[in-house]
Amino acid sequence: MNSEVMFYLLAGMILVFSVLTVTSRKILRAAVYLLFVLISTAAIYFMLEYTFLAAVQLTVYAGGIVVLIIFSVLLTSHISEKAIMADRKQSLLSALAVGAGALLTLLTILKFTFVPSALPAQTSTVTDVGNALISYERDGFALPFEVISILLLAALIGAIIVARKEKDNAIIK
Amino acid sequence: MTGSIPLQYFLIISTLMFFIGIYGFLTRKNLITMLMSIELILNSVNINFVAFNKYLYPQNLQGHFFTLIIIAIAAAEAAVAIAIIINIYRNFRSIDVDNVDELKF
Amino acid sequence: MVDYTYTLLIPLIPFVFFILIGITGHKMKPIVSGLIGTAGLGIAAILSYITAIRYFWTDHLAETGYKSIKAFEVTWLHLTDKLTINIGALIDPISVMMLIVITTVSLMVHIYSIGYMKGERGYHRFFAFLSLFSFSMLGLVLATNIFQMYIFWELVGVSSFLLIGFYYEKPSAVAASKKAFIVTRFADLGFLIGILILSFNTGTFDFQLLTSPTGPAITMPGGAAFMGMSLLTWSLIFIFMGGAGKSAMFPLHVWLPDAMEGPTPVSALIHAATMVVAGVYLVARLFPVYALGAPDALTVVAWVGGISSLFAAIIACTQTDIKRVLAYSTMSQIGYMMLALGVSGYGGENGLGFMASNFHLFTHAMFKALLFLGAGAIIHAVHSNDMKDMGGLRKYLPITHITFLIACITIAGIPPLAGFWSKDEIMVAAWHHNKILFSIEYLVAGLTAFYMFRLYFSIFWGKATHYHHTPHEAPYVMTIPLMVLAFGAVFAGFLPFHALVTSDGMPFESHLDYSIAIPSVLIALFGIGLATAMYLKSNGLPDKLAGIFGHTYKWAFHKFYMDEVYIFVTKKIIFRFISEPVAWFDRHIVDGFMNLIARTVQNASNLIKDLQSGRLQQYGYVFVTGALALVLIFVYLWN
Amino acid sequence: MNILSLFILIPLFTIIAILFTGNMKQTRIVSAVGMGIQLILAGILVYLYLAERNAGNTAAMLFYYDAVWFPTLNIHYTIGVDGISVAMIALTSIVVFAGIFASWMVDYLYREFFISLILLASGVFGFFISLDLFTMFLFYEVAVIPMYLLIGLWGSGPKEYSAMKLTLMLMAGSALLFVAILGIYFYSAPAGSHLTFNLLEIAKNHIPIEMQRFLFPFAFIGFGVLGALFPFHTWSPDGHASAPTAVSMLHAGVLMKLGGYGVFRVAIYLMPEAAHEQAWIFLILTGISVVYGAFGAVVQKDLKYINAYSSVSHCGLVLFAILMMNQTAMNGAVIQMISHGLMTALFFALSA
Repeated sequence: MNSEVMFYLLAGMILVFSVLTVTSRKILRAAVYLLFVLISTAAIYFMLEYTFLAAVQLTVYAGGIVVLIIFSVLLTSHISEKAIMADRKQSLLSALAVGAGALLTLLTILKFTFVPSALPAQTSTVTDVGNALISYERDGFALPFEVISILLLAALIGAIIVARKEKDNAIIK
Repeated sequence: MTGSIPLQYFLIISTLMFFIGIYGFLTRKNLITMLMSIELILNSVNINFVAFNKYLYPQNLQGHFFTLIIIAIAAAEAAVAIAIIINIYRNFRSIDVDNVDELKF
Repeated sequence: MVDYTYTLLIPLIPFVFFILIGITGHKMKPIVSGLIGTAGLGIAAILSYITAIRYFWTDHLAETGYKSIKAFEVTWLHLTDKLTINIGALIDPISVMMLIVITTVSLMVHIYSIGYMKGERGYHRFFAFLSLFSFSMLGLVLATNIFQMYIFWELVGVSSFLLIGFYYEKPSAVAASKKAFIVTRFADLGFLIGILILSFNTGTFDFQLLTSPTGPAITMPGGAAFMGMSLLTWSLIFIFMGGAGKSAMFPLHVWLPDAMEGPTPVSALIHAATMVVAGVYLVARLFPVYALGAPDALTVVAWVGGISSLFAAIIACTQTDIKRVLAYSTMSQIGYMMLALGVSGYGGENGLGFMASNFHLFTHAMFKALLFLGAGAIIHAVHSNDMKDMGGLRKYLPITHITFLIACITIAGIPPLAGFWSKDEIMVAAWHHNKILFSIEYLVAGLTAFYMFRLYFSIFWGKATHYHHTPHEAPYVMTIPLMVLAFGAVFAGFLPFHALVTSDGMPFESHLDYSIAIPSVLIALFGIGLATAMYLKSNGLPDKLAGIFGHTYKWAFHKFYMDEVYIFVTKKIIFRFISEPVAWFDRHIVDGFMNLIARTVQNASNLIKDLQSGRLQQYGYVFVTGALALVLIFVYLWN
Repeated sequence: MNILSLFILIPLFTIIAILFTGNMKQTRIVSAVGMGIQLILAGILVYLYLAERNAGNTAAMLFYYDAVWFPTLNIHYTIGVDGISVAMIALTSIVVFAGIFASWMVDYLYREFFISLILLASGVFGFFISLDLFTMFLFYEVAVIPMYLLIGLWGSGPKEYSAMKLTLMLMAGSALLFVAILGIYFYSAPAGSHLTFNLLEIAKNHIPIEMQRFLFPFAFIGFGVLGALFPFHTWSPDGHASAPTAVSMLHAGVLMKLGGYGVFRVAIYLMPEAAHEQAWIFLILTGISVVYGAFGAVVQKDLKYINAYSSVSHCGLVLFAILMMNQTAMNGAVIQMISHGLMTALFFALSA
């Protein structure tokens, strides 16, 4: 009972703040709403007993990315600046398409009967996660781990190169 | 802890969040807010993965790790995207997506 | 069989010299290139004389009739087992005679040119071209088959083109050479068609096979193929068209007067003695086929010859440019030769016309070359082509005067000079065949005497015009050829042609027919007398006469407006009504259609390029709706 | 080493050598030497060919060599020559050699110019020696593509327009050709056996007549575009007029012969029955080409246009002769190709 209330609360928060994120005319505020959405998601992960994931969600997503976004907002626009919204026609068309899509997906989801598994759940303690990440046996994720680390490295270098102030503007006109 | 909440509920939330994100992507003119919409989309996908993992295949952690990796990718993507946005801002003095239409023919 | 392989050298030597002078000529002193060219022709001439002497006299071929001998032959192009094109040298009476004519005249012209061309730019070029021309002409007469003849025929055309256009800085020379080339080339189209019809039906190009009375050409099935004439007749008429083009027969003669833009020695060589008689040679070469296979074609030849001779003689009476007078006179004389061939039969006495034609060709080469070279000497002295600028030159140019007079008498047909004998034979042949043609020839004989002496008196008599500097006799290098040719013009008539060059190789006896010879001489004398009366001293007679003839005179003076007719047909009709529409069609319809396709594609892509607007959100929108549509289709509607 | 492969290798080595040249003079000399060697090689080839034939070797193709380079689709590098190819190779090497000298004075991007020119030449050589349809087509494209650069960069007048037009039309021709080649490939062998691109083998296994009827127009028109077949000739006047001298020479002298050669080697040789049936259509078109080109040439004011139209006329004659499908006409076509190649090249060299 408790958990259901909790879930409805979180779900409500996620939906409301999502809508606010995409509709708020003040960008900084939108970023804060996004933060709330992400924290609520983390809460859902806690509910599902994936504690490590929830922690990552909080630190990387809520902590890292949102801060990054807020910084960039501050760098590129004034706080008081109001975002220009799309014109009525575009909004309407997008809402229509999105509504139809949502309807279609929801219909599909509700029509399908999922059979919950009765198997005992694998624990996901930090130890488990750590072991799985460096294991290359079945249920091991060493390769994706390596790949993602290279990706991160590449993104790091890429971000630096792209954002660097060009001394000579020969390449990027 | 999940008690009697059916899987569908999670899916409904994630679906709605996903489409809200898409709506934002389609209507926001500011590149940063578009980026935020994308984060919403990614997040909704994460919820899906986690919920499926929990309900349908609790015996292993595939969905869990997928989510983990997606978060990592999202971080990388955000970093690069913001770098690009800042660069665009430098060149165009604007991050309005309508002004950045060099992509055409 | 007697070995004549060395005759191959006769054309080859000029060819080698052509390449030698052409490539290295600009490095040597001009005179050296002239001497080398002359030496080459000298060797060729000596070889030709040896050949002639051997063929006609020392090898005793006469007993069985002069057979044609293939001195040399190789397969040049092996197209299929049935169709091969050969190259070789054919020795028979007419080719030997032509060798003599060509090498003699060419040698004289070479010697003459050493003096005449002195100081000209492109001296070595001139001699290179002369050698090329001699090579082509010799190759033409030695051809063993009609295709080889065609090849050399075109080479002759090319070298003639080069020589007429020798002064290529003069627009008139360029125009003249172009005209000569195009007109003769057009005629050669007929020649080619004729060759194709003939060889397609007979399966051979070879002259010996074609002209053999039992060969495939003559025995080719007759019967009406087209417009009531057999295939053979048509092919021979087409071949004659080529001959008529080269020989400047009416109506393909328009290039010859203009061709006088070339240097005078060239006119003497090409447009008097050698190239222009190629048409006669061609008909003579195929004569058995004409005579035995297609008498209708021969009639065409006779009439074209007759009309041309009259036509040209009338025009010649009105022209004032001395070279043009000579050019029309050449045309007229070649008309005689054609006519003689046309009225001839085959074999023995019947072949009188054939013999006469070749005889006249021979003598005409001598005296016409002489006339042209003499004209060259006069032009050299006076620096003008126009009769009006001349007069009283006999005092200044004694040698030229004498030789020119000899040539005039010869061409007028006064015995015992060469022209009389050959012309008389033609008259006799014409008399036996067709009285109308015969009377035309009588008229032409009178006209010839008249215009030649008009020319002679206008140049050498009458009042002396005031010259810028005193005209002086040409150097010996130029007068010696005149004297040699004058010697030929006087004595060539005594050659026993009826014993040497006959239609079937068998010698026959010919007699002087006084009933024909005397009137013709009288007519010639009348012509001379008239010319003397009109032109010996300048008086008002010529103008009065011109007034009497009125329009006829005007028409003749304008050459019967033949050039204008040609221009009208080509420019106003063919160009305007065929070529220009075709060109327009190509640029606007065919090309326009391609451009239309291009423009349509471009417009279509302009229409759809908005899809590629560069707007991220539009792409996103399309992406989302597209994905939704796909989901809808594949998940809900497919089954 | 097969002598024929040298005809592709020497241009390639020349191109590599040009890359290392320092100045214009060296580039010219390297190109001239390379193509000079090619010319000598062509002379040797003619000699060897005649020697072989005189020795009584009556094989359809001499100097035959075969190697697989793409086994999945059975694409071979098959080369060999008969008399026609030898004649064409000799013609090409003469024209290319002369073309190098005709472009002696090119100074704008000279290295690239000579590389493109020689690349074009290597494509032409490759085309003439190939006996594998696919390889042949490959070389054909290698020959066509540098053309665009050569006209578009070093041409004169409306060069971009001409280059684009030429390339688009030839590419359209190639598209048709590709359909034909694929069609031939799929019917190259009886059902169940291994499909092949080899010309000689395809000729042995007859393509079904229904397919021939369908494919013959594709093959004929595909090559006919290059052979200036009416009404697909309109790239020719503009292209020739805009191209630099050497390229006009090569194009009119050699590349247009590719059309005639291709029609003979692919369309007529592989699909004789359809050729007999449909010859009349193309005889009409080529007949129009001949007369039409000649009349079109008469009123042109530009020397290069005159020559281009006369090329249309002459190439029409070649195609016409090939369509006659007999030995004599074929000989005539080959001789006409050679004479037209030499004289047009000379004409373009002079009118530049």
